[in-house]
Amino acid sequence: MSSVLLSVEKAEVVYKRAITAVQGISLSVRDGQIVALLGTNGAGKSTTLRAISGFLGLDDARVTEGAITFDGHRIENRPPHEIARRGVVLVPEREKVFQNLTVAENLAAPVPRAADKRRLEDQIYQFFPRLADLRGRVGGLLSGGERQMLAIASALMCRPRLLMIDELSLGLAPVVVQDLTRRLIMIRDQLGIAILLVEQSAAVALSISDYAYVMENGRIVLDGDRERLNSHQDVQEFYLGQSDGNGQDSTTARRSYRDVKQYRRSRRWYG
Amino acid sequence: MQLFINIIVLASIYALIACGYVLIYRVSRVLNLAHGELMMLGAYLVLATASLFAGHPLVALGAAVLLSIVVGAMVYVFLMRKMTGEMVLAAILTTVALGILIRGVIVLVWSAQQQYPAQALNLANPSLTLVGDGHISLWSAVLVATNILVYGALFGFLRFGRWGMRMRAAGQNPLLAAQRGINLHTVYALAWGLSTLTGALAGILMALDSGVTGSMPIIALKAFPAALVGGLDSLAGGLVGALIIATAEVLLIYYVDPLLSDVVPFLVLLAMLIVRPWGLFGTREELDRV
Amino acid sequence: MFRSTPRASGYYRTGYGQDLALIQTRTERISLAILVTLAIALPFIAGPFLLDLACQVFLASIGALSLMLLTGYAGQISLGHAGLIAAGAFTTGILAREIAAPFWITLPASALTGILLGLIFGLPSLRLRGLYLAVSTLALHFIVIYLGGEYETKRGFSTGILIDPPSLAGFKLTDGRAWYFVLLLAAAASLMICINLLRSSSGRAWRAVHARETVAEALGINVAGYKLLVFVISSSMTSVAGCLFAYYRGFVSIEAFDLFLSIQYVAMIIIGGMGSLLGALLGAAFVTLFPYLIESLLALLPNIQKFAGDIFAVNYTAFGVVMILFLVFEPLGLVGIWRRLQNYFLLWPFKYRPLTGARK
Amino acid sequence: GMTLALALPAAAQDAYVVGLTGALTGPPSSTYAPAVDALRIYIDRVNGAGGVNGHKIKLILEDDSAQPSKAAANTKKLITQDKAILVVNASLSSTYAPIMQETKNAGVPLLFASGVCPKSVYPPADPLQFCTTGYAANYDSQAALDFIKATAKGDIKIGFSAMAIPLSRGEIDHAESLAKTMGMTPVDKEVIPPPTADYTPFATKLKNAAPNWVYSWAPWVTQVRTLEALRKLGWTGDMIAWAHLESEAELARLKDENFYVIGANALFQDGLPIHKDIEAAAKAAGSKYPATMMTEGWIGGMAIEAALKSAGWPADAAKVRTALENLKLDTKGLRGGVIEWNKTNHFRTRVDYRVYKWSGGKITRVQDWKTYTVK
Amino acid sequence: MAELAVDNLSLRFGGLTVLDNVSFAVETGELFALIGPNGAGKTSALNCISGIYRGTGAVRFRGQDILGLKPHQIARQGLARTFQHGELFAQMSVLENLLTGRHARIGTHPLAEMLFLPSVKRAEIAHREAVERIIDVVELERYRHAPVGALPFGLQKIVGFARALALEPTTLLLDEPSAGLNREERENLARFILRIKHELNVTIVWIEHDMQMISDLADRVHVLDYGRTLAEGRPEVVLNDPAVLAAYLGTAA
Ligand SMILES: Nc1ncnc2c1ncn2[C@@H]1O[C@H](COP(=O)(O)OP(=O)(O)OP(=O)(O)O)[C@@H](O)[C@H]1O
Ligand SMILES: Nc1ncnc2c1ncn2[C@@H]1O[C@H](COP(=O)(O)OP(=O)(O)OP(=O)(O)O)[C@@H](O)[C@H]1O
Ligand SMILES: [Mg+2]
Ligand SMILES: [Mg+2]
Repeated sequence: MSSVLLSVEKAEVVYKRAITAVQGISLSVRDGQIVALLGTNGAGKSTTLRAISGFLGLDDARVTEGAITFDGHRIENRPPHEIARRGVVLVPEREKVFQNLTVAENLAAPVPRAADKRRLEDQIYQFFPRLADLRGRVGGLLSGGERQMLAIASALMCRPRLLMIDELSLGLAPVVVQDLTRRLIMIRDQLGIAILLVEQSAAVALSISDYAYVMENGRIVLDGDRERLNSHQDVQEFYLGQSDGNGQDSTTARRSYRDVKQYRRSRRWYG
Repeated sequence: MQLFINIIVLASIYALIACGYVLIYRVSRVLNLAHGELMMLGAYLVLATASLFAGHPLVALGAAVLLSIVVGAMVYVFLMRKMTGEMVLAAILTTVALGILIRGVIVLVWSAQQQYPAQALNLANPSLTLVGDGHISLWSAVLVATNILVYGALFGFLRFGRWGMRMRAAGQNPLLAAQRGINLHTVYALAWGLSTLTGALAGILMALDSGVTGSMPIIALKAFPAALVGGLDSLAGGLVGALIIATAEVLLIYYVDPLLSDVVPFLVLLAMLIVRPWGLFGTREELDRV
Repeated sequence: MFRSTPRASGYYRTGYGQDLALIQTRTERISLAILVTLAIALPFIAGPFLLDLACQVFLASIGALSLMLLTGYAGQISLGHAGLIAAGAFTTGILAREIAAPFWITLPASALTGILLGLIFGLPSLRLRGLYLAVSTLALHFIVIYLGGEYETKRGFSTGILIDPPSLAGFKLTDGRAWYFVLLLAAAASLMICINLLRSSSGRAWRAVHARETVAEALGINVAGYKLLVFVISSSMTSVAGCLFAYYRGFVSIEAFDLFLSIQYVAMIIIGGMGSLLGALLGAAFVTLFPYLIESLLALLPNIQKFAGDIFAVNYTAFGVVMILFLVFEPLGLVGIWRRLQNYFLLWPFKYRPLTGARK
Repeated sequence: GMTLALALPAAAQDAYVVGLTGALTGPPSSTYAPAVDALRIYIDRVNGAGGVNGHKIKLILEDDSAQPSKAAANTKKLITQDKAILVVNASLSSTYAPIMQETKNAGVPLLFASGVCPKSVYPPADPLQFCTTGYAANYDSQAALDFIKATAKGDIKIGFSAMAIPLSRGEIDHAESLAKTMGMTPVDKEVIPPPTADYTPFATKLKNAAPNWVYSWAPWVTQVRTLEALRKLGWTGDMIAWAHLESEAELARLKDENFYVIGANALFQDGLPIHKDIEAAAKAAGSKYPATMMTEGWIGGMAIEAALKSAGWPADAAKVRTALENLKLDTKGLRGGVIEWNKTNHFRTRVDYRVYKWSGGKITRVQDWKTYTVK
Repeated sequence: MAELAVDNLSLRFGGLTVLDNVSFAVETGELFALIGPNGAGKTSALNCISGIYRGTGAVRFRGQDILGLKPHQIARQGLARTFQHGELFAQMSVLENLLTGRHARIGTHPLAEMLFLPSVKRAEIAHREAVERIIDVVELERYRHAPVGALPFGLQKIVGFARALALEPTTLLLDEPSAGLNREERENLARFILRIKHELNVTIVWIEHDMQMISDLADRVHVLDYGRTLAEGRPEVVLNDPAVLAAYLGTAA
């Protein structure tokens, strides 16, 4: 089995010296693994990713407890550029591109430039042909999906060892999502990059990840490999929207959005 | 002819000062209101180095210039670094406070008296006669030349290096920039060092031309409209803006009323901004894309 | 023993109106009462110099509040504040000097000048943002000062215009205590106006404009209208402060309204804490009193008289240093410290607040 | 004396309390700080010699950075908290209005020492205001223009230069109309804003108006920068300017043989015994300002000492005021004559002007005391 | 008559044609979905309708031409919208955000507000009550006073939705309201949408990338591709259109 690339141990994140958003979670990502982080609103998924990448500074937040280790180095509360240079790159959920730089400049700005940047650039333009058309346009004027593409592309330009994507499919058209997931697997296979992603569509997440964690209220409540989660009743019911989650044949019985009942189950996993 | 020379000299002064504003604005969206004081400090540093390297004016000048880069970088490391990510207005106010501090220290060290670095260095300031019976003093001429050099060097540096772009990136979204591996501290310290350097050059050359007193920082304030007309984040803008403002000012003094020379640059600025709210060459600050 | 009806306890609100009340808890009521008593008692226990300081703080408060409204809430940065104070003061000075107008004419006239200038100062804000706007207000400041200077020179008041104290029915307002109460009232009135505006529709509109103009516009807020409105309100308040200043100090001269004054006002709202009226008040007090405080602290140092020549430069430097320390270590301003203390006591003995859901 | 005013009752004083507010920091401090330093040294010396009438003088300094509001607050403090019986102003004219107001309200006499004399000390004088300063509006220009008239050969085409502050502008306007009545031709008047990066544009216009004389009455910077810019442009005419405290050092720096300074103070170059005295005192006190800039402060100190002496002990504001009103001060040659005040004249009964310039490798006097009677 | 009719709407930025003669009409009470690849011009179309962009052609709202009106004038007519990126006022509480969204319905005079006259107070309370009803509908009671900036992204989308509702619009423009929501939250959102549609008979124009939600909920679908109309019709028809499949849905929709 491959070695552990990233490990988070009992990490706790506190906002504004007052609000605990992540409460002692532990998770790990191995070399070449794709790991998904699922969870409800406000579970602390984004916070976790930001803590790993040192992105917390501006929100007056810090990792107050626990350890984050990447490739044998402790990285919690380190400056983000240092973490980025070690190879941990994040696509944040908001403000993900440089608004006033053009698409081409956005791709050129990252500092740990891949050695084969020309080729990578070509690859990226091939990958997101839409971006090639937009090369000279400023980031701030792009459409939502275009921005997401650009953000992922510019993260790839850093040639990361661990790529973290917050809200992978956010605002992307289905065809792009399909393509992207396929491409990520390819990237992982070819380059050995590990990927940690937060994704709202559990179906998409579970289709590409090797391992997944489910977060709720700042804690990890469930984890396991793809098969285990796919067959977990609660996951089926609340994340995949499959009939009533009684473990029957999963692919057929999708619940319709037309007849949803009111769910009040938030506390079910507390115990 | 003399008018033309006057315009060029004044424009050079403004441009040299303006580029200091531009450099720092670019990386941090902060208007450095201590720029005038840093500029003045450069001039006073010459007095210090002059006594240190008596008899070697060039060494003394060089030392003062180097010192000013160090001062600029130190300002960042010990002060502005703490302000990264804070509200822009707070950072601007910090520069105001820094200005007060520098002014106080200068009075303490050098007293409030008028000082003449040129005298301390034993340098003369002869008037050169140009074609068409135009006159320019030696140090004004040097200032014009320096200005051209500085802009040339900065253009080269920012255009062909990746740093110009990175400075802009860092200015807009520091966190993301850091995430993309850009060391904000390097970029900022660089900007502060360069900005102080150019400011000090302006200060030193003006002081060599006509001495220095505590009121020098106010001149930096007058370079404001220049930086803004051109666009606060554009180097080329600084140059063109300085030219526009200087032309307006010189012609106004000559043909209309010298009293207006204080007000009109700002009127020009207002008129300009109404047409192009982000300056002639500046980039649009807020992209209103929803 | 066992009650048959369920019992409830805790703080409850039984109507939305209660949410609008300014004073909600007993602690708040008691603190307010203490504050008011102190404010009324002060002139009877303090010396004239302290009273003068208090009056300065009140005058500054009016200006700071109005700037807070403009910058802290509506997001329109202005460096023209000194110009507006000057406009009010000059309106008063000119009217008092030229037609011997009494204060009940000069005061509304100053407010009117403020309204007009507010419209003019506000116009660039329809196009400009941020620092560009700030510098354009700076331009207007220079214009006001230029006009004031022309007036002074042309009329031969080269060392400033002297103004007699305001009088009503034979009573002349010269006494320090009387002034204290007048200015206290004026500051309190300004505060109430700001509070009221901010808790109603206009206040929300301004904050929306501050956050994102395009979005505010799409929500049905007339952005241009509200920008001008905040400029007009803020300017007229500021001009009134200028009028009061002119009467209180008994003079008007352009030098009293230099750029540094504008910067001091900006300093007040930042040091106090952006986006908080309390911050404006704290900031006004801090920036006004601070130099005196340093002075008296420095005077405590032994052997200080020996350095009499340098002491003021040291003083001046110290002002810069403390301001820097303050900004670096408490960028949220005095209000930040205040909230931190509050939080500390509210949460004690816990260090952190639990996850979401808690009120405020 | 920089204690915050708490509500303490004034302690019984055993010294004469004199308060001073001056521009000790900020841009104009280059002119005022030396004067204040001199005044302080002078008073220290008086105290060292036993004080006045057996009592020390407690001089309380406050800094107003030439800001009117600060000056007002200072004055209020000096009067109400420190109980000063005399307030001294050593600051820019911008501070005059508030200080006049505050002292008037409190009935405390006000002495201008080193800032320009305001009109209110001219006859008929404001009962509370006095001025020892060498330079003063109207008379200065009269004397300067008289000198030009006497010195110049042929037609006089005169140019003016002022700083864009109301005081300087007012005086230059006055000089302009005066020049016309004296048969001179005013050709140009430059009003130059105080912060100016380059004086050449102004000088260009001035030069192109082709004056053979230029007169400037403004803070020293404006005067000397105008001259330097004119010279740079190749103008060779004569210029006369007010002899501020800086002038002695500056004449030596400029070495311009066609540049005259006119003033009411004897320059140190005259080498009077009192000059030696001042030099020695400055050195002993370790002042960082040159002795040549101390005349105004010194005279101010002399006036204070003399007034307190005749006010007796214990003195209050009213007594000091009466003493000032009858002051007759021998300036020991620092000025052309005595400074003498009476009920209606708090300026002086006569003003004397000397003119200096650089010539033959040193500063030389080109006109000895010329007296004007003040009416 | 159609509630909202877009006629030959075109929009260009510099050389780029963002919308090219797009036409559609939305009936009263209809749930009309707008889909298309990234950069197709969906948001831009919404921006044109709500007056943020100035396109050419015609936009008629309840028979009246609103093209060329200012955004705030359009909002006043009862046309509210949400934003793709939330665009909430982060410093304000949920409640204040909603009250701000209701601005157009609150008509108190600034002078009266200065003194907080009884009339102002009454208005504040009345509008507060109205807003509380909306908070009830979208189940945000817990967060009423929480500053929006600190809420998780998913909840912010709901707040954005609620803020648009606060205007009591007759037509609601939704720009990817489900982005950033997980399955469960989407179900909640679907519930809210159906509820306002049925209970309040609000007309809805809805941009969406979740095909399941579209096919389950939408009455009609309009597909844009590079600014041009690709297809329009019932979801089950449109979503099986080969052209749409190729341009937008990919193979396995
Ligand atoms: N800037 C902030 N200040 C204060 N609290 C915050 C801040 N950002 C997030 N939080 C709190 O931290 C908790 C976790 O938020 P986070 O954004 O990590 O959730 P999430 O799992 O990413 O949710 P979503 O799926 O909606 O994006 C939330 O309760 C939120 O209120
Ligand atoms: N203000 C603008 N200036 C320049 N180009 C713009 C502007 N607004 C939109 N565009 C461009 O118009 C095109 C359509 O953008 P729009 O936001 O309408 O797409 P969209 O259909 O909403 O896409 P997505 O699903 O990715 O949000 C994009 O290529 C975008 O870059
Ligand atoms: Mg998130
Ligand atoms: Mg969109």
